[in-house]
Parts: sequence; C-alpha cells; structure tokens
Amino acid sequence: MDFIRNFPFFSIIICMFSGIITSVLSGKKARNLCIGAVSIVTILSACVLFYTMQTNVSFIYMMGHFPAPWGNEIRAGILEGVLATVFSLILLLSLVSAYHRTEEDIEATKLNLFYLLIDLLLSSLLAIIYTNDLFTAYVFVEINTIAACGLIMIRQKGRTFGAALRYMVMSLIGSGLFLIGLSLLYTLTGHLLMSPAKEAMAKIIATDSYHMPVLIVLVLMSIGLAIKSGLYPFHSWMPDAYSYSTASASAVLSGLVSKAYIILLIKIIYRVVGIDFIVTSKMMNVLFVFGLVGMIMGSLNAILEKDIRRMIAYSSVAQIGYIYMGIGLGVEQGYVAAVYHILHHAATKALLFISVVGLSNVSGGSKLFPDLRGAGYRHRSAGVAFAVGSFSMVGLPTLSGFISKYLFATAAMSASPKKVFLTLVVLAVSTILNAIYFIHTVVTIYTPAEEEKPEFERHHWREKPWVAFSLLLFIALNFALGVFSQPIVDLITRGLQMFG
Amino acid sequence: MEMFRFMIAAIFMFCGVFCMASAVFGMFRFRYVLNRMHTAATADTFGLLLTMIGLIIWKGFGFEALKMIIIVGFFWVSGPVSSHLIARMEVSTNKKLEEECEVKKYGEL
Amino acid sequence: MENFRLILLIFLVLCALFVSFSKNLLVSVVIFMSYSLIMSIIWVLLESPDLAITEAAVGAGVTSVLFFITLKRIGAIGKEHPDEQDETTKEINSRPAVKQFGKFYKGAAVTLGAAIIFALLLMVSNLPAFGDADNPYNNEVSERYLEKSIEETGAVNAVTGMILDYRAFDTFGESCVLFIAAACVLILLRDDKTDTTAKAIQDEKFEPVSDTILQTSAKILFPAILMFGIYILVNGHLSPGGGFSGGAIMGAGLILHVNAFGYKKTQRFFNEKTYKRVTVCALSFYCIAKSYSFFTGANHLESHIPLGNAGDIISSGLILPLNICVGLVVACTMYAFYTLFKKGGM
Amino acid sequence: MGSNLLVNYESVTAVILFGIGFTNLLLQKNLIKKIIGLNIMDTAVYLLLATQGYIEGRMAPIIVNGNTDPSLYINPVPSGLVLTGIVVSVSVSALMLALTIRLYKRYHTLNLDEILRHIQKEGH
Repeated sequence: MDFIRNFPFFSIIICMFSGIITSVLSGKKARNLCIGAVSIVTILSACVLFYTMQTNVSFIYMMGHFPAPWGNEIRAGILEGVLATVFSLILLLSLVSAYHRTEEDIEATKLNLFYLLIDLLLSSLLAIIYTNDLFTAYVFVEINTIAACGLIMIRQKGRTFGAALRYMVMSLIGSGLFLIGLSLLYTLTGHLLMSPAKEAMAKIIATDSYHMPVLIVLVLMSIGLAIKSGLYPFHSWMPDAYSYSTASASAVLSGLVSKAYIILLIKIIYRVVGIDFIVTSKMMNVLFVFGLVGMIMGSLNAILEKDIRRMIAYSSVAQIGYIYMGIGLGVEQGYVAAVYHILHHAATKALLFISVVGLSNVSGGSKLFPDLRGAGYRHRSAGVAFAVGSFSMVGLPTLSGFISKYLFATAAMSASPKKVFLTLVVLAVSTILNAIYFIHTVVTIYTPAEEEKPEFERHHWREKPWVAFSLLLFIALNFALGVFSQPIVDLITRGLQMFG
Repeated sequence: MEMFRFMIAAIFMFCGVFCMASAVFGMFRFRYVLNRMHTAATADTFGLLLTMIGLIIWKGFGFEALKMIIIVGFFWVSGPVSSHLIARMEVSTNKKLEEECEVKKYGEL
Repeated sequence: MENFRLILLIFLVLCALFVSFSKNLLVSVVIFMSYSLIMSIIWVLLESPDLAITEAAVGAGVTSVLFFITLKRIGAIGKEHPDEQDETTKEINSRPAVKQFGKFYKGAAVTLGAAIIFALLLMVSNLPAFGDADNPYNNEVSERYLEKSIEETGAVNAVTGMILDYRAFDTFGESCVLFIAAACVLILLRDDKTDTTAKAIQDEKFEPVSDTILQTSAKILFPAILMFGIYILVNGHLSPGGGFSGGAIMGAGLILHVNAFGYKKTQRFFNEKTYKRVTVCALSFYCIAKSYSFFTGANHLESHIPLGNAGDIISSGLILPLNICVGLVVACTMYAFYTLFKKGGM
Repeated sequence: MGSNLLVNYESVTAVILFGIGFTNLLLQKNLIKKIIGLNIMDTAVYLLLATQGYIEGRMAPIIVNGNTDPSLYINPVPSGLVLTGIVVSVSVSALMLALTIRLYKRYHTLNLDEILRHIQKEGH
C-alpha cells in the first residue's frame, strides 16, 4: 500500500485543519495559511492524478479499521484526480487574483472568517469528489451549502442577505429531497456505501420487485441535486447569489460549488444504479428536456440583462443546462462531454467573474454597460482576460468551448434519433444567443469612450503583479484546456470506465 | 400484596393527572394573565408530585425511583421560579395593571 | 403501546397544521416547541433513546431558545423604528397583477406539495412492512454493529460505537457543520464596528435585571445542570447520550448562568477568548485523533489505543475523549449562539 | 396503492409531515414560519429514517450485560444517521435565524416578497 494512496485523505484533512486554525488567526496570516493549504492540496491532487494514470486503477481508501459495508471509505480514480486538481487550481487562482477586492469588501476583523469558509468549502468539495458513501456525501453537501451561503453574505450588504436567504431556502429544499431519497434508498438496499448498494440494487432491478419505489427514489435524488445545482426551472436564486457576492466568492460559487452536486449525481448514476437501468427508466429524458429549455432561456435572460455580472450569472444557467443535456443523452460519450463541459465551465466562468471585477474597478465601480465602455484600454490584463473568456464561451476553435460543443454534437449522434435532432438545433441556437451577448460586451469594453471621465484611473499591472500573474495563469489554463483537449478527453473516458 | 400496591399507585397517578387537567381547565377559565399563571403553576407542580409518587410506588424502590425523586426536586425548584419570572415580566410591562387587579403600594403592605 | 403511538402521531400532524395556519408568531413558536417535545417522546417509543435526549436537548431546548430571542430582537428593533412599511409596498400588494400572481404562486406551491405527498405515499405503501425483522435493512451490516461493537470499539452503546468508530467520517463532518454554522453566525451578528465606549454603554443595557429569587435558584440549578450534562457526556459510550446532547445541556446551563448572574460574572470564566481557544483546541484534537485512527486503519497499522474492559467509564479507546471534545464544542457553540443572538458579542 | 399503506402508519405520518413542511417552506411569506416549516420537514425525514430501524418487540441498541445476540436489539444504523441529522438542522436553523435578524434590521419587514422588492428597487 504505497504512500501516495494517502494523498486524497491528506488533502481533505489539510483543508479541514487549516480551516480550524484560521478561526484564531488574524486576516493576513489567515490568507497566507489558506493560500498555502490550497497550493499543497493542488500538488497532492496532481500526484494522485499521475499515480492513478500510471497504475490505471481506482483504489479504495478505508477510513478507519473496518472494510467496506461496515466502515466508511473514499475512492480515488483518474476522474477524481482530474476533477480535484482542476478544482483546487481554479480555487487557488481565483483567490490570488482577487484578494485585494476581497480585502476592500469585507471588514478587517472578519477577513479570517472568509478564509475559514474557503478552506471548509474546498475540503467539502474534495470529500464530495472522493467519497464512496451516500450519507457522508449528504453531510459534506450540507457543509458545502452553509459555506456557500456564508460566502454570499460576507459582504454584509442588504441585498447579499436577501440573496443568501433565497439561496439557503432553495438549497435546503434540494437537500431535503436528496435526504428523503437517500433514506428511502437505504430502506430498499440496506446499504449506505455505494458498492454494496449497487449489488443490492442490481438484485432489486433483476427481480423487479420494487419497480415504483426505485423510480421515485431516483426522481427525488436527481430533482434534489438539480435544485441545488441551479437547473433551469429552479434557477431563481442563481443571478442574485452570483452577482452580489465578492469577486473570488462568485468565481468559486459559479465555477465549483454547483458542479460538485452534478458530480455527485453522475456518481450516483454510475455507482449506485448503473447506466443501463438509467436508460430504460426514461427519467433521464426529464433532465434532458430541462437542460434544453435551460440552455435557451438562460441565454435569452442574459441578453436582456443590463448589469454585466447578472448577465454572466444567467449565462451560468445556460451552461448548467448544457451539462444536464449531456447527462440526459444517456450515452457514454454524453457523460464524457458533460464532465469536459464541467471543467471548461469552471475555468471560463471563474475567469469571467474575476476579469469583470478588474473592469468595474477602473470604471468607477459601476457594472452597467455605458460606464464600462473603453474599460479594456484602462485595465489591459482584465480586458484581455474577459475577451478570452467570452471567446471560449462562444466557442472559438482553439479554446475549450469549441471542444465541448463538438463533444456534445458527436455524443448526440449516437443517442436516439429524436434526441439527435433536438440537441443539434438547440446547440446551434444557444451558441448564436451566446455569441450575441458575449461579443456585444467585448465590443463595448473595447470601443474607446468619447469623453474620458476624469475619475476613471488607468490601471498599470506593475501596481499589483500578483493579480496580473494569476490572470495570465487563468488565461493559460483556458488555452491548455482547449489545446491539449485530446489527452484530457482520453483521461476522462478512462476515468469514467473505471468510475463504475 | 401486589394488587394493593398497584391500587395505591393508581390512585396517586389519577389524582396527579386530575390536577394537571384542572390546570388546563384553569388556563381557559380565567381571563387575566396573572390568574391563569397562578392556576397553571400551582396545579402543575402539585400534579407532578402526585404522579411521580404514584410511579415510585408502582416501580418499587430502586434506581429509577431515585431518578424520579431527583426529577421532582429539579422541577420543584425550576417550575415556580419560571412562573415567578413570567409574572414579574407581566407586572413590569403591563401599563394598565390597576384595572386588572388591585395593587397595594409598597408602603401599605 | 400501539394506539398510544398513533395518538402521538395524530397530535404531531395537528401541531404541524396549527403552526402553519396560526397568525401570531409567538403562538406558532410555542406550538413548534411542543412539536419537538412530542417528537422526542416518539423517539423513546421507537426504542432509540439517543435520539430522544438529543432531540429534547438540542431540538426542543436550544432551537426554541433561539426562536424566542429572534422574536425578542425583532420586537426590540421594531419598537425603535415603528413600522416603516411605506405606502408603495401596500399599494403594490393590492395591484391586481401581484394579487393574481400571489394566487397562482399559492396554487402552484400547494399542487407541488400535494404531488410530492402523493408520490411519497405511493412509495411508502410499497415499502417493506413496519417493524418486522427480515426487512432488507436488517442485514449483516447492523448485525455486525451489534455483535462486535463491544469487542471492536469497546462501546456498550452500539449507536455511539457506530457513530464514533465505524462511521467516524460522518461525525467528523458533522462537527464541522456546527463549526461552520457558528462561523457564519459570527460573521452576521458580531458587531465589531461600535468603539469601546459605545460598547460599554450597550453592555450595560443588556445586563439582566438581578433578581434574587432567580439567583438563589440558579445557585442550586446551575451545578445540577452542569453535573447532569457532564454525566451524559462522559457516559456517552455506556448509556444513551454522548457528545451532542451532553454539550447542549451544558450550553443550557451556561445560558441559565448568564441570565441569572449577568454577563460580568460569566465573562470572568467564559468570554470570547476562552470560546475561541476551547473550540480550536477541542476541534484540532478531534481532527488529529480521527486522522490518526483513519491513517492507521487504512494502512493496516495496529493502533495502540487500549480499549479497556467494557463496563467502566475509562474504556472504548478514543470514544471517550472524542465525546468530551464534541461536548465542549457543542456547549461553547450553543452558548455563543445565545449571546450573539442576544447581544451581538460574547 | 400498495399493500402496506395502513401497516406502516408511522411512515405515512412522516410523509404527510414532509409535505406540510415542504409547502410551508415554499408557501409561507413570513421568514420565521419558513424556518419552522424547514424544521418540520427535517424532523419528518428523520422520523421516516428512524421508523425503518425499528423492529417490533426488541430493545434499544445498548448491549445489556454483555449478551451480544443481534436478535435482541433494533437496527442501530438509522439512529446514528438521525443523530447527525438533528444537529445539522439545528445549525442550519440558527444560521437562517441570524439572517432573518440582519434582514429585519435592514428592511424592517419579515415578508420575503417585500424584501426582494426592496432589493430590486435598490438596484446594483
């Protein structure tokens, strides 16, 4: 049992421990400890990724002295390694690239509580990615929800409390449904751990004894997780939550937090119920339809928005629709496309939210389009970052957006005929809608403003080298996802094969 | 012998429950807060004592009986004090106290 | 016993309905308190005493105290600024479109609720029968927890053995949920803006009126409550109870102490610094102990913690210290919730 | 309807309470009522979970003087899960109550629709 197998467990415990310690540190020390812990976790996850790539095995790590059906366990494979590495890297970059904005928004005495929330958020994200037990997943989903609600309200303005309360009400409905689905699944299978639950579920499906209960359990769990990840009809909390929170918080929330619940749904589909039963159960078509509607309605709302942050928040609704459409296809490549889109959306959305902060800083803090005119010239790196993010969203070939749209199209080919037609049409329409509002914004920030408002100061990157450096790293990450897409897609397919 | 002990226990418990029922009746019978507080507090405390004595007799002396005595002791200290606090809050906050019940000034006691 | 349970369940549903239809907030909170008490009686009837103590101490006790302080605080704020609901909101509510949307929203919510109840009723009616032994969930997992719990974890109470040893990762996440909720309430309610002089005046305002009757009874009750909490905490692995319920009872004792003797006397032995120190030390010990047992378990190393013989208190390896840590964290957090809600500072 | 509807009447009440709590959480305009609805919903799920563990005529899972024959005791797993769940729902309702206080301090109303209207009026 070589030492590298402990790394997933170490990364969860390091984040938890640094979270506990930050509650007594001051603001600056807490920031350094948090950035140190997150970078160590990134390196550990990268080692787990390389280890699983070499040995091509997904190993089980027993949490405690007792094997599978009795004790708890976490399981790490190639897919978990990829997700953990990309998520912790994006968290690190969004922390570093907007730390000055965080210090302006939050009271000095409560800054360490912000970094406490970030630590526990990362540890719950990793625990959700690695866990092999349903009830542990529920407990860490609760930590994730409370940490996300804390991040939304930490700016302590009137509207952030309203957004946080709406987020909490909707998320608690989602986790209530997930918990009741979980307890009914425990009633049917008698196991909470995913691997023994799969055998019990296979026996139930074979004898077809509880046909109706199994369907209702699946519906409850997926609707609960869909509400939490903001799928179209349940997305009303999303625009407020993402546009009113601080910069790095909104990047982390939109990029990582809603993706954790989708990964949990994919894990339940693969490890508890099995893909073949899913296709026959026609439950996936419901998600497929919600995804399609979300793609269209999200982009339409984004076009009508006047505030740039709310526009990006609505485009997240559309991208979540893409992912659920990928899952709804019910085909192997559909899941590969969905996971690739999770990585693409996490990287691009975080970049967009961070660069918008740079742009609004130099245009008097306002987020409306007329004031942002010419902001690209005043804050060069943020302008370039925003442009790269928008082109990746729209689907420029060398960037990751194009690859994920291509993967969705090929995945749709092998799905059932009526789904092929629907997917291709909606994919095209939604790309055009995306192009409308993203290109429009890029054009506005690069049209030079007629009369230069005096108070818009020009920003020079030497003032804050860290911010420019991390924006550059973010852009490089987007390009890397796009250019090295073939090896990444192979990794995801190998990961999904061993994921079951 | 067994039947006799059970009979006494039953009588005690019945009186205890009757007291508690009278407390509930008193709550709805009276209109003003202090009167309702008076009936509820006294009847509950006494009703609890009777029920507990009934249970102790029924259960026989042992570890559970000791626990029940501790419960009665705890409740007899905390129950009346909490009704005292509520009554004190009522007197200090109610402006129109005189109309409800005649209040002797401190001097005239 | 059968119909006693039925009466309680019907009373439970009635309480839930009354809470949702009662106009007065205070009445609905009091009914909700009785709802939690009935729920803890039902846990006793369902033969799970651990849940009964925890529900009574944490569910009925501390949640209701928090509800009452919120209502008091809202009343206080309301008194300072008489209701500023300006005309526009009243006028908006009466506009036909809003009224119509209100009806639609109410109708949609009721139908959604009815649909979910119907689906779940359909589900429950197909579930295995209540209470018979050979249901799918009474399998080798629960058998092993019962048979081997003394031998492998040393805990006489199989539930605590399962929580703190077999499935310890859940309870580890669990205490982090409490820790992060306390951090969020700190963010919201701790006001650091007022400078020291204003804070002194404000502290004076919140000092409770010293009432000799309450103080003498608190002198008797506070030690009794604290001893009872410590008894439940320390006997977590022998009798029902454990870290959560014992900690909540000790937290309730601290709340009684603050109300009886005022903040000045309590701050002598419990203020913001001790709160931070106790929670951080308890949680980091919990973290280290748990990662030690996970690490030794996963790498099949032999963990040299003696389990002691089953009956006495110092037994069952790590479970006793872990229970004490969880108890301390829960006691400090419940007290912190109370003072933050009431005064916005320790 | 299946065969066991009247047999497991605990689970039926749990489901009805879940429905009441769920509609309360969605329907109520007052924030305090929403939080009470949330608590009712959570306790209903825990009631459903704990009824699965109960076995007729068996004792609580505390091993009595060393006799560890499993057919004497009920299933300890659900009570372990519900113990964790109760503390989760207490921490969540404490957080939501704190949010309600701050919202009331800012907007002087407990009605969520009015709060959202104030926020929209406030703009960005």
